[in-house]
Amino acid sequence: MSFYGYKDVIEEGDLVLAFISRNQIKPITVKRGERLNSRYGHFDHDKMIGMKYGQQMGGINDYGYIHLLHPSPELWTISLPHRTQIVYSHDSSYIIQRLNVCSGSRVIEAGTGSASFTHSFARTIGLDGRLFTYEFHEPRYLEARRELEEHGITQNTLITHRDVCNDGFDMENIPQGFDQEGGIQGEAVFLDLPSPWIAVKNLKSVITNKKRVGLCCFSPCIEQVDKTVKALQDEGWSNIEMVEVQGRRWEARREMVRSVDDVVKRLKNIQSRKQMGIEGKRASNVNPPKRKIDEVDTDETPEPFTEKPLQPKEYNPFGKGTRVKEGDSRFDWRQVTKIESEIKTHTSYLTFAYMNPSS
Amino acid sequence: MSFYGYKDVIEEGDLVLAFISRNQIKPITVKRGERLNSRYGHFDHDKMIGMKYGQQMGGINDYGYIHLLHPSPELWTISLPHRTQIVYSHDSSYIIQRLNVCSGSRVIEAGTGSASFTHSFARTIGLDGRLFTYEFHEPRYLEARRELEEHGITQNTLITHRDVCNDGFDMENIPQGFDQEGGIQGEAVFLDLPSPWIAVKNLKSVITNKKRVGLCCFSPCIEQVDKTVKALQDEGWSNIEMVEVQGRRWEARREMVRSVDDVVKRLKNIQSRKQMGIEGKRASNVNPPKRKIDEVDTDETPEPFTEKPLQPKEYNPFGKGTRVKEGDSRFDWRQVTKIESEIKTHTSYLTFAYMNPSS
Amino acid sequence: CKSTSHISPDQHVVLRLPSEGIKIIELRNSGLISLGKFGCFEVSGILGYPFGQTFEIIEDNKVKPIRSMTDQTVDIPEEEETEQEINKDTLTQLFTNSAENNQNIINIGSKIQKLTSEEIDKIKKSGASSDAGQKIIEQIIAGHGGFDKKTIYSQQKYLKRKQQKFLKRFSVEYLGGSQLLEYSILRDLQKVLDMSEESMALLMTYGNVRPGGNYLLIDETGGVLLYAMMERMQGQGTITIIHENEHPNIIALRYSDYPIELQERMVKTINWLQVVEPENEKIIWEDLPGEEVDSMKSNKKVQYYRRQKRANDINSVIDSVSRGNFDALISVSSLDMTGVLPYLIPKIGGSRPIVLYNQFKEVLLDIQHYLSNDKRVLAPSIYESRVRPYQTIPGRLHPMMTSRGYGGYVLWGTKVIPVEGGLTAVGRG
Amino acid sequence: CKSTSHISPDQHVVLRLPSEGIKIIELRNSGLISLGKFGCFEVSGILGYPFGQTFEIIEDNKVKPIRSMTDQTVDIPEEEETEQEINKDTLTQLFTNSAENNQNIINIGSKIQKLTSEEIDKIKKSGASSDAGQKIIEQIIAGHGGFDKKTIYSQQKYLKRKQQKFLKRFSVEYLGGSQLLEYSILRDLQKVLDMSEESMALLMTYGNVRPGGNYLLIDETGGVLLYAMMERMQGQGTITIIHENEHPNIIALRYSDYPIELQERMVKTINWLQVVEPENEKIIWEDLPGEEVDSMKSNKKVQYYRRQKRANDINSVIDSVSRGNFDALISVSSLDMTGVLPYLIPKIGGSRPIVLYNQFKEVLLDIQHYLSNDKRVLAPSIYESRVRPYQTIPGRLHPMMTSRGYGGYVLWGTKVIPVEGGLTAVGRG
Repeated sequence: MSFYGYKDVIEEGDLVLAFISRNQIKPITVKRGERLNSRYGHFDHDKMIGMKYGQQMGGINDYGYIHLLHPSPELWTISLPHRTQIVYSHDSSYIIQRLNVCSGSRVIEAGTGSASFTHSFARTIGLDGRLFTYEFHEPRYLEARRELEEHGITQNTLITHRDVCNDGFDMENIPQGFDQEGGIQGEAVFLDLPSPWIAVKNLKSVITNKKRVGLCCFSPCIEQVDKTVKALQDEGWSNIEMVEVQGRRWEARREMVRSVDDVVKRLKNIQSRKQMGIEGKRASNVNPPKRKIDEVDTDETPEPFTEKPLQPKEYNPFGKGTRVKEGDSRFDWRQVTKIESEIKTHTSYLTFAYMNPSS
Repeated sequence: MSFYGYKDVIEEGDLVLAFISRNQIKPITVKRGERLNSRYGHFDHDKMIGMKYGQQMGGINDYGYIHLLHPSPELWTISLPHRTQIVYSHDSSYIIQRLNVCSGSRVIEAGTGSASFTHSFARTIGLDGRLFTYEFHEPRYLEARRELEEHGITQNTLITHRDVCNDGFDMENIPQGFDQEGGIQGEAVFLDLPSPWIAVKNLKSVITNKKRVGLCCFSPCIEQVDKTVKALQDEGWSNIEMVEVQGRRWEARREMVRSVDDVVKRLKNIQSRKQMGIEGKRASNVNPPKRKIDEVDTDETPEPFTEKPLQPKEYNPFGKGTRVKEGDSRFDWRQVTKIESEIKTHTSYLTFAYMNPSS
Repeated sequence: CKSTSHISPDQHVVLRLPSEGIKIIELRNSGLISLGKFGCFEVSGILGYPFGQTFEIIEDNKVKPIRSMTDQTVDIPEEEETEQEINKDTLTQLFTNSAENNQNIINIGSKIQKLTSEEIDKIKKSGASSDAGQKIIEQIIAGHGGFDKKTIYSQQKYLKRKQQKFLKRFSVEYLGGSQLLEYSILRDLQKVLDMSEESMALLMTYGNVRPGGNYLLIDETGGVLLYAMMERMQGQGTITIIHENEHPNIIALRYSDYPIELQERMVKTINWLQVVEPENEKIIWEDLPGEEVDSMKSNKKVQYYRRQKRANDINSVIDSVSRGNFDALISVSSLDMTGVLPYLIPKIGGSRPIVLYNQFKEVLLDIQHYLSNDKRVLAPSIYESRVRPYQTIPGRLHPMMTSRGYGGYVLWGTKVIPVEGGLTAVGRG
Repeated sequence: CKSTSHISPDQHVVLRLPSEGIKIIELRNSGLISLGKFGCFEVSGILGYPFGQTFEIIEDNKVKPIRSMTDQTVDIPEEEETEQEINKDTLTQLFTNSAENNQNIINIGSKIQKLTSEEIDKIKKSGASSDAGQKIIEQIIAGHGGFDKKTIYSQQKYLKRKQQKFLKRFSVEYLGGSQLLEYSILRDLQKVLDMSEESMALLMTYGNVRPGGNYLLIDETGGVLLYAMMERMQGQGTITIIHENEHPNIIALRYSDYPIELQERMVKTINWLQVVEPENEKIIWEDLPGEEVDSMKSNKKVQYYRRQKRANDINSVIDSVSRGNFDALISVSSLDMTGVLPYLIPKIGGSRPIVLYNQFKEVLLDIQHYLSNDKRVLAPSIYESRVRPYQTIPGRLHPMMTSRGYGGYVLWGTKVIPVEGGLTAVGRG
């Protein structure tokens, strides 16, 4: 198992994302003798070993099932318990594309946060690339470092505990294989910090002078953008542009086709039932009403009758009052899309800028 | 004809919106002897008189047609030549609803601008309401005043040439029937001004103290919002909230259903034509190639042949190379929606606030 | 008539609670109103104040007026102000200190909240007044070691949660169409077919709703749209509702407080059977000779007049729909419009709007395709309107992070009268 | 290999023009490149500069490097600066003066623009250098009575129009996937099926595109997506393209400047007939004995080897697709996927992504419904991503007023291997 590529068969020690439902993906490290317990069933790790990634696995006593998924940065992001705000795939995919991050890229990220974007960067740059990620907050740094190690994301990724605003990005001893000509030489920079306008002042010494460098600052408030843009201008960055990414998810649903002809039939049915009711009433009434008007008088609900057989069967074209399952073949349906129930209306503003090598 | 209500039959002097196409609605005042000329036909006003609003009308010599529409604020907005930025229906409808503008409301608007929103307000408040609209720019004021008079929007609407930022909203002589207890007593305020934060300081004397007053400022830039919010707080407005309205228009279209079976048939057809070509070639060639491989050799395009009959008919499942009309019944289609070709990604920020009567 | 300006008895009003929940209640001249955990108050204490007023419950079910749910600069004696003016300012300051920071957030939860529930109870008891809630929040913030290290997002959520729990504040609003819709959305979004305020607004604007209009309406929102239209029209004009059951579901009118006469004058109802088979459904009625009526016994006479009115009402609405020439067709319905429109398009006057709401764009797509073969509806298009609210704190402006997914779509076209036999378009590609 | 850092000969590059148009050209060591009305320049003048560099055409087809299209603070001698540094600052100032004002706009048009075209010609001739354009703009602004009374919106448009007309500037960019897509969008949006940069990005991220992957691809963008994937992978891994014509349309590769060997190693092509009927379509081939080949005449021998290679290539891609286990299915296609997927789902490895792009949400809706009956694709959903660019001038921030309507949608699901006979879900309502 690796975030750098797929394998087919699950072995002991592998990370498996147990897909329970759309909103519940549980990361587990497969270990003999252990068991995954959930209210959707119980699953022995022993049985997972030797199964294929992607396979559906039944629970103990044929109770419930899960799918055994191979980790990917995107599935991992969904599975994450939200320790902090996450850079979601709509944003991260666009940032990667726009900064032209690809195999072999040298990337600077601060802060690491949940390390969700870190995974995505590491996957994209591959083993030829290098990712320098900084995290100020110690518990989060430790958590992220442990996670990156567990996930085998150490060959191309170096995590550092550092406040880049105060202490900059420079490192005295860059581990072997990570430096380029003794330096970081970043080609792409991603700043998810409360005050990126301070951090940008510290970038000069860690970005490459060999090619154009792209940068993205990720800030929730518009006033942060304002300060960042000014700082970037002062520092000589160009082509500054802020954008928002608006991401939405839609699901396929079915909506019942309710025809007006059925409505009319139903109203007629009610009318005729009522009339039969009235006739029943007449039969058991010494003073039957004289006028035709009564037959369609709907102001009063008809009294309950004991002679049930007089009531014809209720016409029920849309399953009214009963619980109809979506797509029930006794009804007509129209295909529709329904938006997710909670929309992410705002993640952050993305401010992009570029630094040309001084020639 | 009136913006306050519908009439059915067109008379001389009436305003008619000649609907030529979705993007071209031409307002005309019907006058005997005149003619509407367009590249979609020529239309005599004489013929319009006595026709019903909504009728389709053929052009001279049966060339082209138009629809004779009754004016409404929304159709008028579409027909407007864009002298200035317009408050579109997505925004105006929301503002009216949120400020609870209704029959009888007393509304203050500054500036009048294209008077498009003015029409909408006047329609909504009806003859029991009163609209005080201010325009700073003299040519635009004169244009709007002429238009309001032509449209008969004078019974409930008073337009004033005034810079409300410098000179406030107060009027010495409010025309009879427009004042309430000698004052303007606005219940709803709409400010579409470059510096609303100045104008809000002048509102106190013209809004009612009898009930809660709603206000909306319409500003394109976020920094204007910032200043406005601060000014509103200083002036004692509460429940301040800024929103954006994102409006979209969609059209129904059809997209061809292209099946992979047809693709396969087509490839087979190409193959067989090529084979026949090769056989034709063989027949006219002393040195036919020996190996089967050549039969599917597609590296070279086959030479043109003079013996046309050897070429079987080309299989053309998707009308490739021909111009297929959307919905052509010889093909399968799927219904789809297509977004308008130019989206209004931003109109303005809407800042709402409320002033409670000081008790 | 009902008041639109001041809190008055015998009228329904909206109570807005700190939880962002809202309630609709009918006020009387007196009596206690309970806000559940937020406390109780005596109605008479809020009467006469203007709509929009915020109150705080103090001792003995009394209320005092305050400036707003989060602000306390008005109506408070000078000396108290410094201490009281905490909420909004504290909030803003805290936001500033936290600097939209997700840097220092640890696993914040109940464990780092230093106040125990006993302490909270103690404070509650010690403070005789409503300020207890406010004070508790302050102390919680003070005692919450990691508070200024939380992200703005979690701070917001945290404070809201705390406010909801402790503040005994509420405001009283006029029950307009928007408020009734908001109430319905919070109660059961599906009952109003996912319709947002902006979509309802668009419906009414494209439907050219105004005083004096005569509208044909299908309303499956339980009358919420009807209510909003009546607000706009203020008694002038008519709305004819077509319904599919025995009785129309216009339950929202129970909140309207309009006099019955006004309701009867404005709102007409007709069911689909009456629309589809008007002649069959008309009621055969002949007035009896005056002397015969005069000679009736009292209860028979009442019955006679009741039947007479009913017959007249039904026949008159059937006649009115048969005549047609309505000023708009407005529909918020889950019925299949391709079956509905053939009956209703002829009922709409020339150049008047046809506006159809649906929760799903795909349904309107079907309708637009259907209409493209019907020359009686000009230029139908599908419109979407989405309002995006911001956190409106100067210096901390950003769109709200999440919202519920709903809103719906509106199809708008114009009823026209095509030339028989058709005309040929030219030069239109 | 091609340079990703510096402007180099024998490589395709993007020229970005002040009109916001872009051009793709292949550079040689020398030669003139014409920008039409913007002028001509000699290639050698731009070689060796880093990608991203902006130039201005000066006299004699020479260029000088400048800081950016709208900025002139770098590369200009001190004394010139004051005069030169007008564009951006003037712009900003003008915006400030105009105060987002639509107050004072009259019918601005050519009539209030005081410079005649003769005057413009005169200035053009008087100024020997490229500053002519800049100066003309200044004078037009100065001479434009109503300029600071125009709305910010029309000012922007006005200045852009003027800039486009007069400035002789351009920048040279590396031709990445985004640039090629942008170029294609500007040329013919329909040719890339309305696909936006953000949708393409989402496709590649959800498709888990990375160096070393082996992907199955349907690409009706003329190879633009293929190009972007190859950029990401930098020669590592394979992409197998299924195409529907005799030859795949991967015209975009003509811009790629990758060595033929790399292209052949990475990109495999197979047509639908070969996918659907692999055994029929395999080429019967047996190598001839060595001596027989040796004895062939030269042209026969070439032909023999060509055929051998062709047979091997075709058979090998057919075998590879038959084996399957691809790392993703990525599709940007107008083909009906309900017919496509039965052939391709079995070719994808367990737990690998299936990502399908379409211009229309309705098409993906059909696919999602179709997949809901196929247990081999887990949790397919439809995703939409829309980027909203802002006018990024501090103090004048707002989203751009209009944009073209396009972008498309992405369906993302995961290939799984269901238990034969099926399992029963529990507790999932």
